[in-house]
Amino acid sequence: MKVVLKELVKDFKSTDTVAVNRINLEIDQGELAVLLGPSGCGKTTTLRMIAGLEQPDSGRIYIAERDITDLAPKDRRVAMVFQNFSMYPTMNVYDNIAFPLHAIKMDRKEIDRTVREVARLVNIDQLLERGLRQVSGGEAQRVALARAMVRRPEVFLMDEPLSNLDAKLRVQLRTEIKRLHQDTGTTFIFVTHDQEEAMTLGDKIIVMNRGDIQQVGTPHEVFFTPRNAFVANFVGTPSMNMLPGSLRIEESGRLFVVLPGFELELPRRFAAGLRMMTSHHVIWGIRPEAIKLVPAIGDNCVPGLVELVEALGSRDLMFVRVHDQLFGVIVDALDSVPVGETCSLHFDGAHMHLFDADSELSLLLDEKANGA
Amino acid sequence: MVVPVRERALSYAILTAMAVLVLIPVLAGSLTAFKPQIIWISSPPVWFFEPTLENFEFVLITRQNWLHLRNSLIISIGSVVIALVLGVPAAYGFARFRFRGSKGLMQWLISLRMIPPIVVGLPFYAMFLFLERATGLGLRDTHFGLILTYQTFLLPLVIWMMRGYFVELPAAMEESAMVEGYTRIGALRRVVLPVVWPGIVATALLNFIFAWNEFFLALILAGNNTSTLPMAAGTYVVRARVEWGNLFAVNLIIMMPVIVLTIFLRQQLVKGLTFGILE
Amino acid sequence: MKSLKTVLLLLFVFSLCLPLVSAQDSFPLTDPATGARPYEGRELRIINTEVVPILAYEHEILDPAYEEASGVTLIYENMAHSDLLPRIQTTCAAGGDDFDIMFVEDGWAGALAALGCLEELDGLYLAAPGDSHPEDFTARAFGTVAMAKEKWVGIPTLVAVGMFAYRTDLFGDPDEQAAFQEAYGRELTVPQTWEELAEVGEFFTRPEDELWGFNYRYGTPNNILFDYMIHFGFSRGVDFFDADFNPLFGTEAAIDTANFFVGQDFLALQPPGRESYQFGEVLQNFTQGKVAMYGTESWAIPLLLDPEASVVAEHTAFAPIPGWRNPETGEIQSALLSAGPAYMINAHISDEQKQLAWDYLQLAHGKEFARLLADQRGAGHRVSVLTDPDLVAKWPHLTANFEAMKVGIGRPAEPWWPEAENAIGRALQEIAAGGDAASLMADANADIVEIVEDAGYYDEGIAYVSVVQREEFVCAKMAELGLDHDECM
Amino acid sequence: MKPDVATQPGGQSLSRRVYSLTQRHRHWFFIGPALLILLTVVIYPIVFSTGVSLFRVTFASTSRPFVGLQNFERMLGNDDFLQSAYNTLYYVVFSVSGSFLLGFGAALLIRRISRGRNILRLVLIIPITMAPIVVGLMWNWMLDPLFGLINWFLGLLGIPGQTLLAQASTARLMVVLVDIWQWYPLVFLIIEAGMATLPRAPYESARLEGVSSWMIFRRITLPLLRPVILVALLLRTVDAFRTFDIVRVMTDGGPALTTETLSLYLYRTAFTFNKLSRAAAGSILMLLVIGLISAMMFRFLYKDIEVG
Repeated sequence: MKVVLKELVKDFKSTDTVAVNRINLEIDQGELAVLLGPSGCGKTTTLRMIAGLEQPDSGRIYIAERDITDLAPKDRRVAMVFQNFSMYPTMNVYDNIAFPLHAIKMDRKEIDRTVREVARLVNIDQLLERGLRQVSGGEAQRVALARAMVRRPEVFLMDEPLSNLDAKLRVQLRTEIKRLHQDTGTTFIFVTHDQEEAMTLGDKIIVMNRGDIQQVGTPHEVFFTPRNAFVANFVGTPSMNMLPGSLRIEESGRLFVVLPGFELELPRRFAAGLRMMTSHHVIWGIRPEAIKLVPAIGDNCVPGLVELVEALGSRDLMFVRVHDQLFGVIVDALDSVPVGETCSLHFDGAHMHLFDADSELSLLLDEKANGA
Repeated sequence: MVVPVRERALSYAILTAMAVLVLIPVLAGSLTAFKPQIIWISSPPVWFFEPTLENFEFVLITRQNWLHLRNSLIISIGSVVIALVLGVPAAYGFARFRFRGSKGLMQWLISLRMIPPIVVGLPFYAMFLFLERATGLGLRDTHFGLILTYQTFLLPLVIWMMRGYFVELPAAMEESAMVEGYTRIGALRRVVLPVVWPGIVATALLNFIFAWNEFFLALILAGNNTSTLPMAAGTYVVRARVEWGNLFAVNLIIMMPVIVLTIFLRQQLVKGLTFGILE
Repeated sequence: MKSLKTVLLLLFVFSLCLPLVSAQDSFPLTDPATGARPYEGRELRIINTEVVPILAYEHEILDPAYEEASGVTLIYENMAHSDLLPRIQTTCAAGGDDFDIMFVEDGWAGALAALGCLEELDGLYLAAPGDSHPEDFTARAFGTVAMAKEKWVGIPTLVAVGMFAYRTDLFGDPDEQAAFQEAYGRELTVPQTWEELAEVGEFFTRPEDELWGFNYRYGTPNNILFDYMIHFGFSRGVDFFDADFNPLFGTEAAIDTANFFVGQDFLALQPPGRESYQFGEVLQNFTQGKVAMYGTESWAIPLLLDPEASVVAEHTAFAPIPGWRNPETGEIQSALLSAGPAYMINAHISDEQKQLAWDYLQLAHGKEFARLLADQRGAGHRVSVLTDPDLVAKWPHLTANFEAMKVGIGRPAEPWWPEAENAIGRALQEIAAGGDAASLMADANADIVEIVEDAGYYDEGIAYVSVVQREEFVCAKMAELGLDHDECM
Repeated sequence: MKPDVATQPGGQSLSRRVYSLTQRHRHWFFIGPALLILLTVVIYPIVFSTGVSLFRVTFASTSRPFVGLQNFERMLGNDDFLQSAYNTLYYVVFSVSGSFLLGFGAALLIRRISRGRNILRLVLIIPITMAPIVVGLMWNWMLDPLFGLINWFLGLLGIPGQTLLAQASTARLMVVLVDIWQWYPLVFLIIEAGMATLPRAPYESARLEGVSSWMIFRRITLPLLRPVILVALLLRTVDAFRTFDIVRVMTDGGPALTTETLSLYLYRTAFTFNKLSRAAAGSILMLLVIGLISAMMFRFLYKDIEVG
């Protein structure tokens, strides 16, 4: 079902929850939306307000055009999977899954049928008689998934359900959640601080910071066209190289960014954004993947000294010092330069990002987009 | 962990010595409860004799201390139940909701344990009397009156201990149940209570001990209908002598329920002390 | 706004204090109850303590008979003696009616009377004199135990005066007599002075045979130590206060007394552990035959004469407690503390209930039952009992008891007296621990001045009621009630 | 999406508004009843005592003039009050440290044995299950100079009868020892339970690295147990401050006030000396001191434990 948040506010006064500042958000029917942000950004608070576990100070929440702001959690037809809780310790797997069904006074036979069906769906039908101590962490989290599914909720809420699992299990369960989403066609809202998880799972990513929504978009949009410096910095591993600089515009109309120690020419597509600038101060950025090693010095090329190389498998992450600035550069492992040697870096204008130093907004987008 | 033999032997030796120091007075005293009056006191002590139950018969039947036993049971159990009924939800509230002044309130609560009982006794009596005259509500010399008074030291401890248990549990446990179709109360009843049950048992036991052994408030407030076992013990210290055999008989009656409960609930008690007070 | 809050808070505090200051209604007289079983079905609540076995007798014999005859149910709240006072005072201060009759020690009556919770008995007596006979007590004992200043508030349940007991088997043994003669150059007699007692005591002190010369009560609580020290003090002419209400505990006589009482010479006559002995232990030492002489209180005598309770019951005799030979007159001065509890009626109960309580008290501690109690158990505190030829023949100690009762001196019945007693007791304890008697007693004396001052006595001109004044009060009271008292002629 | 009528701010149904209100104040729903009872049973006596302490209320007089802070002044200038305050401090220091060392020691030792651990533990905690008044009487009986087991035993060793409770030099120590006897099990229980929750890893690695037992204790056990230790100390301190039953039964404050505690002195002031206001003022003073001490201990405690 479609989920709509209107002007939602949560103050942190006298509570231990993180504030949410007047956010507006629409999540379409059947979408898998990921709330992404560092801890303390308000994403969990937002999710908990949707679940009814936190009372918003103002604003409304709608699910399928129904105002649920003042409904008790049990009446919202949502399901939730928690980060640090999976199974009721006093019940076995079967009773755990049946638990939500008892709340709606379903008859025993129907419960049994539903429990077994759902258990099969998440591959725990062999474990029904086991207790908390006899199942692994991953299995316990599947129990939580099953329990969430069993009532066929209109919206699935997931609060970092995978963060307590080990890496391999995390990947495995991630896939299953994706599959589950596809099979059920239900709206999923998934909270995580792991941008890789967000990228792989989400149809739509909502990046949050300090209680505000920074950007809403597809994984692709969020990665390639970050709306502001925060999103640019937060999304992507290793994170974007970012430097403070100032602009120089030649009479010819050519655009340069003056960085500490060197200067780079900017592509013309930034010209449109310059009109809204109040000063010449900018933040310039480029992703490590967009920096190329080139054999000789040319346009937009600078020499640098390799200080550290981390192997990532097929590729290497090199840390290259250029005029006192350390750049992360991702190169094919075969092209890697040994530590202590110099190399020449090429910054591809097509992959450069530019942000206003004051507002931190991207200069790439036009005025209208930024003003939204 | 492997403990070197010498270290282990030393541990046994010291602990056994301590156990002996605990047991000697308790056992020797309890033995007196089974002695006929003529050898209640004797020097050197008499260790072998034909045990008799006449002291128990005297205190329970002749002196009607079974009534005190009954009062003690009603008051202790009643006040522990009330303390739990009021204190467990409060502990949950303190554990789950942070609100203005919650931290200060918690600190205030434990400081209540420090109030010397003499501060409480007389005002309570005056209050009960005033209530009775103003509204006809009689609390003087009633079990309920004492149960109410005992809340001064039971309720804070219940809240403090139980809060520790609730803090240990992830809030997501009951939140999950709430999302799954239960009210908060329903979630507490069906999910949280079964988990903290050992904690409740331990809290109840510890508070039972405190209520059972309470002396001063009972002294001021208990009357003929409500006087408790520790007060009955005092009546065997008469001016001419202490009636040791009777006194130790009452002592045994006082000790027995607590010892038996402790044996049965030892695990929970230990658990309760870790969780509850630790946090 | 803030001041309003303050006023409200103050009002709240005042309202909380209200139960403490509830006024007391006056009590109208009632007609004498004469009809058959007029109290049928009623309840009488008595707060009591099992201080001494004699009182237990009351429960065994009297109470069933009373319940049978009256149809009244007696409800006892039996507490440890040490627990009684806080319970009674709390109830009293708040004006509670938890019990009808209460067991009140002479030292407590002053405070309780000032609070207005002791019913004055004059009216009840005049309406139904019955069996109570207040003139049947010695004036001293009655003034100490049954009256609070000029008011008659209680009927004594027992009167405790200092007594002296000794072993006739030891004093009458020719071998002992000869040995004593040889050692001390005089005849072995029952000591009349404390100096003589010290000699005889030394003679009989034979730890290897588990025998000691004398035993006396000490105890750790301060007031108890004082209680006994004052016996020695009185005989040396120590009094509580002089005519101008100055305490007399820093005098030379008081210091001498203190030195003697807690001195090692005196302690050495007594079995080990003497510093902590209270009633129970000294009684037990004597009844187990461990001591030759014993200083006790009158109520304990029946226990000494009970063959089941004492191995020396057959060999126990009584004499006046030793005194001090006045160096000027050569006369032996002997005076003792007189104390004891009385049954008193709670002023906060209904008139009907007061009448019922009075009716019971007349029976419980009237002349008739006193006779019965004396006959069966040898306890006596009424003149008619103590002087009855038949009873005296059966219980020879009654005569000595009577003599002691006539000269017994009561403690000041003032609310601040326990604190004063505490101050002297503390000084005595410190002297026992090796402190200097002269300075410690002087300090205690100064403390008492402060305590009395603090109570507002000197400023407000309230005077200490002396023993003589008490007797005058008793006589005035008897006259008021239209009674003749032997000692008031 | 166009909001329907029901979602307009003014159009909320009553039940929804009630729900919203209860959600905002839900903590009172849980805490309220207990707080209400505590306010009546605790605040009332304290307010009452404060009220009484400002007047001259005695058991011996029906006139009750307002005297302001005079009672406090008198109490603070009273030697006996100061002496009993000193004694109380003595109790707190020695009883708390004694019961702590004994309880801590027993807890350390019992973790080193396996067989018989349960039965030993049960025996060791017996004292805490006894009523303090009973404990006091029992030890009076043990210490009796005539028939007490201790003197009998000393007699076997050729030592003459001792009156440990009646001599100023020993009485206080004896009472403290009995108090320790009764209360070390509390420390024992808390510490032992705390130790059961300690992580194993630091011990194992320390053992492997050959660190001495003493260093393990000092560098690992003590720091890890710090919160538990503080809780045990706090509880013991609070209880030691109001020691009453045991002392009253054993020595009643004597000899010469060497064993008198504040609680006992205030009790005596009220009920024996008939000075209600003075006692009330004393209790308020005592409450203030204890409050101050516990607040200090709390500060330590809160540093260690995140209180949610």
